Amino acid sequence: MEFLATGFFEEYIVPKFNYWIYVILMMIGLFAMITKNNLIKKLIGMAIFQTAIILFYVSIGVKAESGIPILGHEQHHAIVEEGQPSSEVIKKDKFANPLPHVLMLTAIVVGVSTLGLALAISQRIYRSFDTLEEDEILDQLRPGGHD
Amino acid sequence: MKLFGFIAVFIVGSVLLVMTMDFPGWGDTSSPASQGQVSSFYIEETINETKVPNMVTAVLADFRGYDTMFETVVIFIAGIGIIAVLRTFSDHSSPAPDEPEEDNEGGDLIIRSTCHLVVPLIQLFALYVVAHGHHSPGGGFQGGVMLGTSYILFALACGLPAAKKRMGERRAIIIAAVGIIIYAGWGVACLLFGGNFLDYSSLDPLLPGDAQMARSHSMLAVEIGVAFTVTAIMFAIYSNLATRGRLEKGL
Amino acid sequence: MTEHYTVLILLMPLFGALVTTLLGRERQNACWLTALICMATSSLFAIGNIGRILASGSGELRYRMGGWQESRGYEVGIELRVDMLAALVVAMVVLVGFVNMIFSKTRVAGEMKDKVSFFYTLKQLLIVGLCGIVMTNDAFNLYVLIEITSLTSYALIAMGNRRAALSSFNYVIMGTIGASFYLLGVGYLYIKTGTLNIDDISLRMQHQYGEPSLMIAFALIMLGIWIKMAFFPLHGWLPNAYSYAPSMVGSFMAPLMTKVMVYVMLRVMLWLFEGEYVYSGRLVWGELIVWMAIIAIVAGSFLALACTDIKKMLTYLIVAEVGYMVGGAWLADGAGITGSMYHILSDAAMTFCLFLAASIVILRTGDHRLTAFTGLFRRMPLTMTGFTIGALSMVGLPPTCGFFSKWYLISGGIDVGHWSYVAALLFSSLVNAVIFFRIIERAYLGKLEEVGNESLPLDADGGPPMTLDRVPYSMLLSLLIASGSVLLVGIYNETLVGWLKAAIPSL
Amino acid sequence: MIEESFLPLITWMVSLLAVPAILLLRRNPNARETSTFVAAFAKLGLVAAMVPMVLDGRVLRFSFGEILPGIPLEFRVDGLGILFALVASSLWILTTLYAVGYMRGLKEHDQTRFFACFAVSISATIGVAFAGNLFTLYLFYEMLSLSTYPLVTHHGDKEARSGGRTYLSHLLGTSVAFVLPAMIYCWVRSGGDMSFTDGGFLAGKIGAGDGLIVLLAFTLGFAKSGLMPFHSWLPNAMVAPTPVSALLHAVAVVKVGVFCVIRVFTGVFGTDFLGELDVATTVSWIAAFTVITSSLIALSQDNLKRRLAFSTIGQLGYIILGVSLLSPLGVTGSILHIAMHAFGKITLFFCAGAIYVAMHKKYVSELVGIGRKMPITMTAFAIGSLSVIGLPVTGGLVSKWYLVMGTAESGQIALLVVFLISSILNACYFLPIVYRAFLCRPEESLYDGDRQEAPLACLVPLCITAALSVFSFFNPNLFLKLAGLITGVQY
Repeated sequence: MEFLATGFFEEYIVPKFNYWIYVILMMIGLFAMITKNNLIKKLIGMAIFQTAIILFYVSIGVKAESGIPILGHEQHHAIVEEGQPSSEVIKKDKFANPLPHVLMLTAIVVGVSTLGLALAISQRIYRSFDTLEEDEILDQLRPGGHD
Repeated sequence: MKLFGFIAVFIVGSVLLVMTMDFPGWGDTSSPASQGQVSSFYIEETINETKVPNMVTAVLADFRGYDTMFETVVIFIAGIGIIAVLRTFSDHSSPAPDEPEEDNEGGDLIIRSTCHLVVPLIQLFALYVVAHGHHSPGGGFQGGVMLGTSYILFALACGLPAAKKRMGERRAIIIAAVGIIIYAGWGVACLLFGGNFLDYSSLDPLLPGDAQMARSHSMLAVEIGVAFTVTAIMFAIYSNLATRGRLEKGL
Repeated sequence: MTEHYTVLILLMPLFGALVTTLLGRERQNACWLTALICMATSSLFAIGNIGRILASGSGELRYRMGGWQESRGYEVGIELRVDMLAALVVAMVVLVGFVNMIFSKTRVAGEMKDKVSFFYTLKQLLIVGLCGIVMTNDAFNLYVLIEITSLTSYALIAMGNRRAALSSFNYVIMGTIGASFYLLGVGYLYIKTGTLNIDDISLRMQHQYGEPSLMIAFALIMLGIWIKMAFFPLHGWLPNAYSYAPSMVGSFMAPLMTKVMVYVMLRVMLWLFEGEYVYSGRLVWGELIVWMAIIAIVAGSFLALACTDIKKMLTYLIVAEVGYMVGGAWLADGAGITGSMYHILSDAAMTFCLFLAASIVILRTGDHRLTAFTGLFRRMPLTMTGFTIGALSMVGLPPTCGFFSKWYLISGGIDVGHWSYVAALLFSSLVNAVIFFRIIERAYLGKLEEVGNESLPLDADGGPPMTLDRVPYSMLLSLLIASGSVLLVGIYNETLVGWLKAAIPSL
Repeated sequence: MIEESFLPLITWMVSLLAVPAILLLRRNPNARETSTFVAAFAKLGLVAAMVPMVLDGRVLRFSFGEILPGIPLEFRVDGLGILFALVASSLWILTTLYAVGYMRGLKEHDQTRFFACFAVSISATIGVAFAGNLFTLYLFYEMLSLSTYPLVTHHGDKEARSGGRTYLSHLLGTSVAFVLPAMIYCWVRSGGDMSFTDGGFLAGKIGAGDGLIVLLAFTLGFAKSGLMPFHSWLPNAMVAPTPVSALLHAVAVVKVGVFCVIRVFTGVFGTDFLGELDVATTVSWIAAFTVITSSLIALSQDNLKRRLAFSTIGQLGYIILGVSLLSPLGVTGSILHIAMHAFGKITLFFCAGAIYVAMHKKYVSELVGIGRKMPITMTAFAIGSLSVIGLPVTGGLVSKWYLVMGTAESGQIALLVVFLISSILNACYFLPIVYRAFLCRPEESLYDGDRQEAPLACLVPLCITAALSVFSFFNPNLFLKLAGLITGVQY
């Protein structure tokens, strides 16, 4: 406890809380994917899992005291209309890193698509087996062997 | 199983946590990701290279436009895949629906009226989001999703048959494909004008303004393509999932 | 014009997919023709690309999307990078796609019913994804393309029967975990380097090797890729998914998916990270992974031996073959790496050949057990010839490609003195010999009366013209092309290996 | 002196080219057999044409181009190779003639397949004989295993299936498990060169411990040589029709096995280098064990073909024993024995087949008194037996003479005893057959009535081979000269 009181908390948890959150979320998702019996619950786990990674990426892009990576009207005007050099007008530290946002836009899209497709597949499974519980499905498959 | 799963998850989690300790902290301005040349380039040079103030849009649609094209393809695949997996075409079994097909947009009057009121607004705003994506937060995905939602809302309020009249299945698929054709076709146009694939600046002769402006305009074009696909696929996903692929009354 | 071949390889199937979508599900033949033409042109571009690399001095082609030239010392856009290995793998992908397209012609209506156009669309998009994976030089773009291939294959597999849907669901779960691990690993690398271009990451990592986060990033990426390639303990999703999938899908994905992921693994090991880093910890985990590969080989072989279902048996053999390649890659030896690179090509050829033959046999006899083969040499001589060539290659007899890939892999094992790996390869050869000669003996000497199986479902519908084997010409043609390629890849192994060797960065 | 030539290629191709002809002419058996004969005579002619060139000290070479880095697929015709090719191709003609008589006499099914596979097997045999490097050797070795499988399982019944299973599992299994890694090991150690050279390409590149393992891997891996413990495929392969047993399991296949072993000794390691390593004695003792054990087993076999098979295993043991002595005379003896044993043993098999065709008898115990019924056949049988035992006036004596001389030269007295014992055993399992066939008392005889020989097509070949056996006793010069090209022993 002594150890925790002196520095561990300040050094490893407070400034890096984003990693803690993402890891915990991710593990919740992974746990659900591995252990849940219901297919939909597995998918919920999958969604949490993917979201955790998105959270991780977005937190990379955070920069203290910076704003959204869109030029203000004045800056835009100054560069495009008045021809001032961009390196003078733009304060690098005032803008967040745009790249993680772009990447995560893609990852979100991928996540949504995967989820949609997985839901469709689970509906398909429900149509054939009349259940979404994995053990019941396996029970149905067992005696028949091949179909 | 649960115990095993918990142990596995716990181990993975602790390893991940321990190993993140040499990462930069929250909001660290000096981290390689924030200070890296690439990030600085995007922040400082985007405006010079593309005349687009929204860096996210510029990175999305131009610097990493190739990625975004495939992102659109992912959406497209999701739509086509869901139809392929779930859809049951019962062309012959029940040609006649249960009740006569009228322009009977069922449901409650209040809901219907509200919907008729709201949908145009949503769509208008969606178009704004698509078109103004260069200057403010927005773009093809966001706008497309809103457009798609407007159809979904319509289907919820007035029933799927009514919505299908506006956005039938075949039409949705065509619109989705056309969206990617716009995107990839724009890239091929760049090829034809002598640039690399998706090198919008080579379209300079075709578009008003200089080469940088050509990039800016082209971004709008591809964003429109994205919006097409997203709109159509959003609705297709909804209608298939909601009716278990039968595309009948459903929700 | 020639410099655009690289991207045109991708664009042909992409536009093909879109056009088949527009054609709609009524125009099945038009869909097929479109797909075929697009794959054919794509194959031409891929072959042209090989020629261009041979002609170029540097041995690699770079293609910058959006024309964002590298004038600043770092990449801001996305870059395609095609070296000889990539060019060969891409050519393999599109050629397999092309031949499989020929194969699909007559069966697609039967298996896909009224979803033919969707099938062609998804299949072509799958090819787009695979080609993109092989050629891209951007770590994140790789992720997007991996997801494209995954999503298409989830959908394609789920188009089969109800068991296919279930195995597709498991594949979704495993595949997502794999891809997410990969994405996470890339995120770690991005944190440490601030870039996504593989060459740039590699350059910037050089002075940071040894940091634990890089190690964990490497481990995460590897784990993700291993799930995707069905490396032994992580292989659970593969056998069901590939064996219950519709036959045209299975015969297409089985040869390509795992092989392309092996390519990605090599790419990560040798280009993203460096051989020096990856193998420096050899005693700690390089050795361990070779042992895992050995277990994969042995386990895959045993599981295959125990199967009575022909397709499932083949899928377990894929698991064993993945073990070959992983082991070869981790031997930390030039010959071993060359061997696994060459094995990517040769394994694709022979798996393709075997899957096509198995599909034809299953279609013809309506039986997916090994007993279906009884007496087939007399009834289907050409099909069985094709099957036998593929089988001999699996066993590893010259001059089939399976022999030569084993040659290089074993010589790698001997080079570094890893005798247990050599023994595992030989063991798996022997098990394969047992497996396949069991089938061939049955096909050659078995009497039909023993199984009493004279059902010939294909005769019933009487539709397409039949050959000697009473299967459609298109199927037989594609099988013969595949078995021919098994021999060609074998006979020209020296050329191929010479090209591949040039592509390996020095260790 | 090496010179490029297409002759080896053509020689190899001739029988392969006969295959399409055989398949096309399947409706017309006479034309089909004619094409086989044409190919067989062409092949013998080509081989004979090469003999003088080889005797001149020239080595004919043909390369298909490189297959593996540094390893071309190439033919290289030297004394050893041409000797083997000569034996195989001359006996092919006789066997074909015999096969026609046998197969038609028994009205066998699937004769087209039979002759086609036969032609492929001969091609593979010639390929092995002419192989210029280890890889080429291996390629044709495997080709031979596969192409003889349909011949072994020709009858297609349960027995044939299990025989075929043993056949393939032994031959393929050992070659993949032992030869392949040994070959790759040689490739890695020798720096990518695998051409057979006089001193051995591996000479000086390998230590004694590794050398022993590689040598054992090769000698056991080339299981066609019938060395124990991987010999059991041979007796099991006797389910095949007799022409197959005759040509393949007395001449082509088994001789390919020992030929490969000789190549390994002379071309891969080099006898001198093996002498330095001092590892060949292990092989000698395995061979000696094989010789004695197989002879003892042969004594107990009642099935004539199985008895011949075990006798073959013993004789193959001689050849390997001879070469493992590493003395020039011993190697000469081994090479000669390839030819001499071939003539003798094929005669015996032909006889066994002839008896089966004419009388449908398979067992030794049924042959009492048969000499009166089939005097020509049994006379030939007697000559063949003498040759295999190594008694005058047959070629068997010549080769055995050299083998014994070689043993004496190398000073291995114990092995000399092995030769002695095994010769006595050979006599024990052959001479009683001959004795009882001719000299039994009339009331013991199982046969009566007139003479009833097998068809002429069966009879003629066995007479010719018996004659060859005798002829080679009086004039072994050609074989001695060819062997001398390898071993340096002059006459």
